[in-house]
Amino acid sequence: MKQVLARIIDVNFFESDYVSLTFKSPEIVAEAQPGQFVNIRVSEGPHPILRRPISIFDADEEAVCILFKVVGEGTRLLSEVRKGDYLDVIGPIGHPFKIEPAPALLVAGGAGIAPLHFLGRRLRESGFDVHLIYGVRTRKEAVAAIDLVRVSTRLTIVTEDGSLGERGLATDFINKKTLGDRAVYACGPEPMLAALQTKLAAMGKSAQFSLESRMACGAGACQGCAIATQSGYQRVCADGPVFDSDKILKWSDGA
Amino acid sequence: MKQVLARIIDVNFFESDYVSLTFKSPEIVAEAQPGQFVNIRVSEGPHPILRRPISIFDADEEAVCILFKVVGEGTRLLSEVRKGDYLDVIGPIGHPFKIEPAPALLVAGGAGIAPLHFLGRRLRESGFDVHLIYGVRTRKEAVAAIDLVRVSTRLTIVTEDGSLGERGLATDFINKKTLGDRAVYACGPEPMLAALQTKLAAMGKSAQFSLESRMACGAGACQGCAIATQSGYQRVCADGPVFDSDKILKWSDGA
Amino acid sequence: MADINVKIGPLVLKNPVTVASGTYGYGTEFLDFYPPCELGAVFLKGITLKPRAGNKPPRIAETPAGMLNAIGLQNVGLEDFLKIKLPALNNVPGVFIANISGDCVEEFVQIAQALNDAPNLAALEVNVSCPNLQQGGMAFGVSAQATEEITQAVRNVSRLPVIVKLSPNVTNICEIARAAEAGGADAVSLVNTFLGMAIDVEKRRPMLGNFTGGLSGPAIRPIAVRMVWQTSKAVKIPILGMGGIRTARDAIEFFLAGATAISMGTAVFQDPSAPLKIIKGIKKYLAAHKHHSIYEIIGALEA
Amino acid sequence: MADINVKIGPLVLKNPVTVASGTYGYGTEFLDFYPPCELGAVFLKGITLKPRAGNKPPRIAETPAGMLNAIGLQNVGLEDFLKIKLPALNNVPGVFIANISGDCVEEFVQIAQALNDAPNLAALEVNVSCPNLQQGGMAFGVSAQATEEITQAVRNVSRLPVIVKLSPNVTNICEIARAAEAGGADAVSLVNTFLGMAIDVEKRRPMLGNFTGGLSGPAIRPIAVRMVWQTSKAVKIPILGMGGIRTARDAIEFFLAGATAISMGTAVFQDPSAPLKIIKGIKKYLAAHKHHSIYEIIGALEA
Ligand SMILES: Cc1cc2nc3c(=O)[nH]c(=O)nc-3n(C[C@H](O)[C@H](O)[C@H](O)COP(=O)(O)OP(=O)(O)OC[C@H]3O[C@@H](n4cnc5c(N)ncnc54)[C@H](O)[C@@H]3O)c2cc1C
Ligand SMILES: Cc1cc2nc3c(=O)[nH]c(=O)nc-3n(C[C@H](O)[C@H](O)[C@H](O)COP(=O)(O)OP(=O)(O)OC[C@H]3O[C@@H](n4cnc5c(N)ncnc54)[C@H](O)[C@@H]3O)c2cc1C
Ligand SMILES: Cc1cc2nc3c(=O)[nH]c(=O)nc-3n(C[C@H](O)[C@H](O)[C@H](O)COP(=O)(O)O)c2cc1C
Ligand SMILES: Cc1cc2nc3c(=O)[nH]c(=O)nc-3n(C[C@H](O)[C@H](O)[C@H](O)COP(=O)(O)O)c2cc1C
Ligand code: FES
Ligand code: FES
Repeated sequence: MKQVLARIIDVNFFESDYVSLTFKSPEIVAEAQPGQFVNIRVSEGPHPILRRPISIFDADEEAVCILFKVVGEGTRLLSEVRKGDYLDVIGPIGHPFKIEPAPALLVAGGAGIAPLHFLGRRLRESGFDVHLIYGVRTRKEAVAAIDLVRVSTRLTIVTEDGSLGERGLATDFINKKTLGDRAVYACGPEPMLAALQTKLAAMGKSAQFSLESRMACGAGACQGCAIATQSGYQRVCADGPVFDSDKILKWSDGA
Repeated sequence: MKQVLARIIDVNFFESDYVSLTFKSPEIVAEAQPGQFVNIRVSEGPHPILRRPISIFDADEEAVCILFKVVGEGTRLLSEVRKGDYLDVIGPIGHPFKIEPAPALLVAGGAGIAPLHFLGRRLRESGFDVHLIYGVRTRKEAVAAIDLVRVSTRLTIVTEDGSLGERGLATDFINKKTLGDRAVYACGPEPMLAALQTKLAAMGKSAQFSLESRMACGAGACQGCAIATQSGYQRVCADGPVFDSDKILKWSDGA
Repeated sequence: MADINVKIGPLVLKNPVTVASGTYGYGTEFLDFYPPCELGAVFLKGITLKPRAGNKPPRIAETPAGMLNAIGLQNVGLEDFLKIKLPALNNVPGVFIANISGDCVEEFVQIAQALNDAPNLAALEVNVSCPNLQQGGMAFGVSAQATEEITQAVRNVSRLPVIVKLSPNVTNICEIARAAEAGGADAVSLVNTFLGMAIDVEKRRPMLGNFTGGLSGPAIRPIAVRMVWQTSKAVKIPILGMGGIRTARDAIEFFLAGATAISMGTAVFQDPSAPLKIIKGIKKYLAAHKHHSIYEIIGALEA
Repeated sequence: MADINVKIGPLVLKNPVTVASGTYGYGTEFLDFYPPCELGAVFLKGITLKPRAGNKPPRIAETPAGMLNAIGLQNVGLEDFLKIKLPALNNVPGVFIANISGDCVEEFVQIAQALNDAPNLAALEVNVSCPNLQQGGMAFGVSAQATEEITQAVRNVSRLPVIVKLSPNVTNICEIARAAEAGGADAVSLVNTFLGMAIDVEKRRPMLGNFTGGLSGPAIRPIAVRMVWQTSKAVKIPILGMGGIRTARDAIEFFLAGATAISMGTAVFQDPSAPLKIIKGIKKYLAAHKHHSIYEIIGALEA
């Protein structure tokens, strides 16, 4: 984990308020593994006071790429950064996905695609078969779709309105056949993960989930990002963000 | 006084952290008089919560021009505005200079040039002789100098280090000769105005000073911008910003 | 369209969005922007028996997401309030509420009596955050006993609905709110400002001429919401909630916490039209949630 | 170069910039950034007699220029603190201070006793903001009597310097500070967090699993500065000032108000290296003002 001032070398805007930023940081690239995240300062002033955690979407040679959705003030400020600006970034943070020596099933919901993109690439590079199921609201939100063929062997895009690929929810496409003996990795909104957890449990399976939680320190110091697990409250930033799906006890939404 | 969303049509950066912004607002132009100011929202979010009062540097046809120095967070945010952006502006506010039917002596210190520039132009347009004494630290700070020949009959630039024009303080050049029977108008830092007040008083003269004070409402409602005068505390925003120099009792610096 | 009128004791407001005392002057200062009758009510600048010069400047300091003020209750005094300020509202439609302060109980009573026959007033707000000169200058509002005493005294003489404005600079806000209720208040309003201080590190002097001042604005909102929520569990009278409200979302936080109406001060400085935007925002929220009345969200925080 | 070491009772700190309890973990979490010995001191995560699971998530909510936390004192408990956490600091040079909490006076005493022989500890900070379970759950720190009692009990058994950390949720901070002084505290630290609340208006639930939480960060700074200033007039023991410090300017506000050292919490989340920047900034300020010692600015506010 390092604190760096990283120069922005690329900014891209997509539909549905998605933005990707690429910044140069050989220090972070050297350590980055899929599932880890960076914690970014979004304000010079006293507000907002907290950094914003964002997964590593890709890390290559000297540059780190992130993909995020503008949902509030912090991500809005982050979306105002321009090429050539410097960003105060801490990373890489957290326990990455454990790479299982097996074909993989990746289940992504919305912005949850970010860590799975990086994971897919690494899995493919190691020669594993990768089936990626990517669920989004509508065609417009499938911002990363074009890139995804590079990081998967098979890609299933699922939209809620059927405007692209299959119609439904990503979890609708989890079944004995798609599962097979694949190792499962997932990231997405809590309702998706909760549904997936139940579905997998019923099939006697577990997966690696990358979770989110509101963070303060992002360094394991404050216990602010705790989630309930079978071994008590665990810190998403330091004990996660990747957890075994069968260890997660309760979702903050009560699901 | 109107609240408008005004489009920025011009931005200029000068040395010594001066910035000029021009925005389109026929509503404000229609009412604007020299000595009045506008109150500008500098943040969409909760910080900084207060607007920033800035004098009208010029108002012409449909556009208002302001000139300000970046001194803190608010003016820094204001300096990040770009051509085409919209600015939330309230104005024009306050009692303007009373135009005396006489030749004029204008005494400006630093950013205090702003209201006097507008006044000088109006005085010249009405055919009055205008002698402008403009005191700044160094040559670099004399940002508005080029324009000033258009708004004055005679221009005396005074720098503290002698790097341009005369060496010294603006007030060093106030004497029987420069005063003559001129009506005096001044705006600048408190120490300059305090010195000028004393000097004029000794000569049995008074002047119109445009004052500054930290403001909250900028509308005469909160009494936050009060200064001590012979008629008690007066509001800089609503009773001023222009006051008769012999009415001002105490400077906030204790001068 | 959902019904957004609310009752503050016997007083009916056409909408629950009001502007806070001390931030909206004597009701005429913001006329250039919109007529005050678009607001639920206007709380007028706090007045005292005699005119007050107010505190030594500077009176304002900005702080992170907030501001300090030490106006020192500069006001025209009861006489000019009756003679000049209230009549100036004769042709200004709107609901106006006087905010009164005093050095001792007797002063509050005198003002309340004098306002019984005043034109253009819909209610009285009693500011108990001012210093009690007979008790060593401690604010009335930090003592439950003094709060009850003032409330009762004003209630006894006034023909107007009485709203008691609580100070947040206390260990136990519920105790003080209960005292106001016991004294006969028709409603309580909270919070007033938090006592704070800022220092100019170059001059080594306080930023305010008065050394300390009252902190207001978004910075204090979480504390204000907590106090409104606690108070709503402690009293049965309606609560007028305030402290850092800037957007419709903020206002709704206060309704859910138990406020029947809300007030805006500092955020009006940032945007004079913010109250109108909030009224619209509340209507939109109620429509989106299919509510017929604002009362469906008042105190509706799930426990 | 001006001398910036300070004395907190018998304890000498090489510089007056410390990090606040609960925000810096058990002293090892920020090792990637810089060695803790660059700081004046590190206040370790608050501990209790038995391990605590802490509060139900969510535990964090961001607010204007601040944040709410409701960690609920999740900690490893005294035993693991002694067995695991303190030994982990064996090879980490730095000044470490334990922060202790309890449900009753007896628990504070037990922890203080057990820490007498603990390695790597320079002082004890007594957190009186936790609920007193024998008194209906009201925080010890809102009562002068309870504060004095705990201070005295800990002082009697501890061989370490005792710093009492005051709660700001009180009407009169001076009274509580005097109680700590009377109880024998070597110093007081203030402020702890302000009780606050935020509501998710879509879910209609509090943003925090625990409903309320502690407000920290720049938002509270003006109230904290005021309390430090008042306290410095009320007691003779040194004050450790904190609450929203983010820059050297902010730190200097607290020194001028009377703090002998300062602590940073929330702002370290924004920038882990902020404490080092502040140490530099303080040195620069002292040099610019031709001071030989930090003591020349402590309490130097002009009256
Ligand atoms: C480990 C980790 C990795 C992540 N990776 C990614 C990633 O790769 N890409 C990505 O897009 N995101 C990612 N996230 C999520 C991202 O961190 C959040 O989206 C971001 O922090 C939101 O910040 P914000 O300031 O924009 O929104 P916030 O202002 O924090 O608010 C988020 C939403 O909540 C609402 N809200 C805030 N306060 C209240 C309230 N009191 N009542 C009701 N509503 C409220 C806002 O209006 C907004 O819609 C990740 C999170 C974690 C923990
Ligand atoms: C009627 C009127 C007309 C004006 N016209 C003009 C004009 O035409 N052009 C112009 O340039 N200016 C003008 N001003 C001044 C202008 O309003 C101010 O410069 C501006 O408001 C400063 O805002 P800021 O946020 O940039 O600085 P602030 O952050 O408010 O601070 C100003 C300075 O004070 C310092 N400071 C802030 N807080 C503290 C503290 N606690 N301790 C020590 N130092 C502190 C800051 O570091 C900074 O250097 C006018 C003012 C008035 C009242
Ligand atoms: C400049 C100013 C003056 C105030 N004057 C008064 C007053 O005269 N009487 C009163 O009861 N409250 C007064 N207040 C407190 C406000 O009415 C309100 O309670 C407080 O500012 C919190 O709300 P806000 O955060 O929305 O500003 C004043 C506040 C400010 C900012
Ligand atoms: C996440 C978090 C956890 C905290 N835990 C403790 C604690 O265990 N013991 C304690 O005395 N104070 C605790 N505090 C209070 C801080 O030490 C400090 O007093 C407060 O945050 C104000 O300083 P700040 O504004 O710089 O953060 C905690 C604060 C935060 C933000
Ligand atoms: S955010 Fe502090 S421990 Fe995870
Ligand atoms: S700033 Fe409010 S009266 Fe002038």
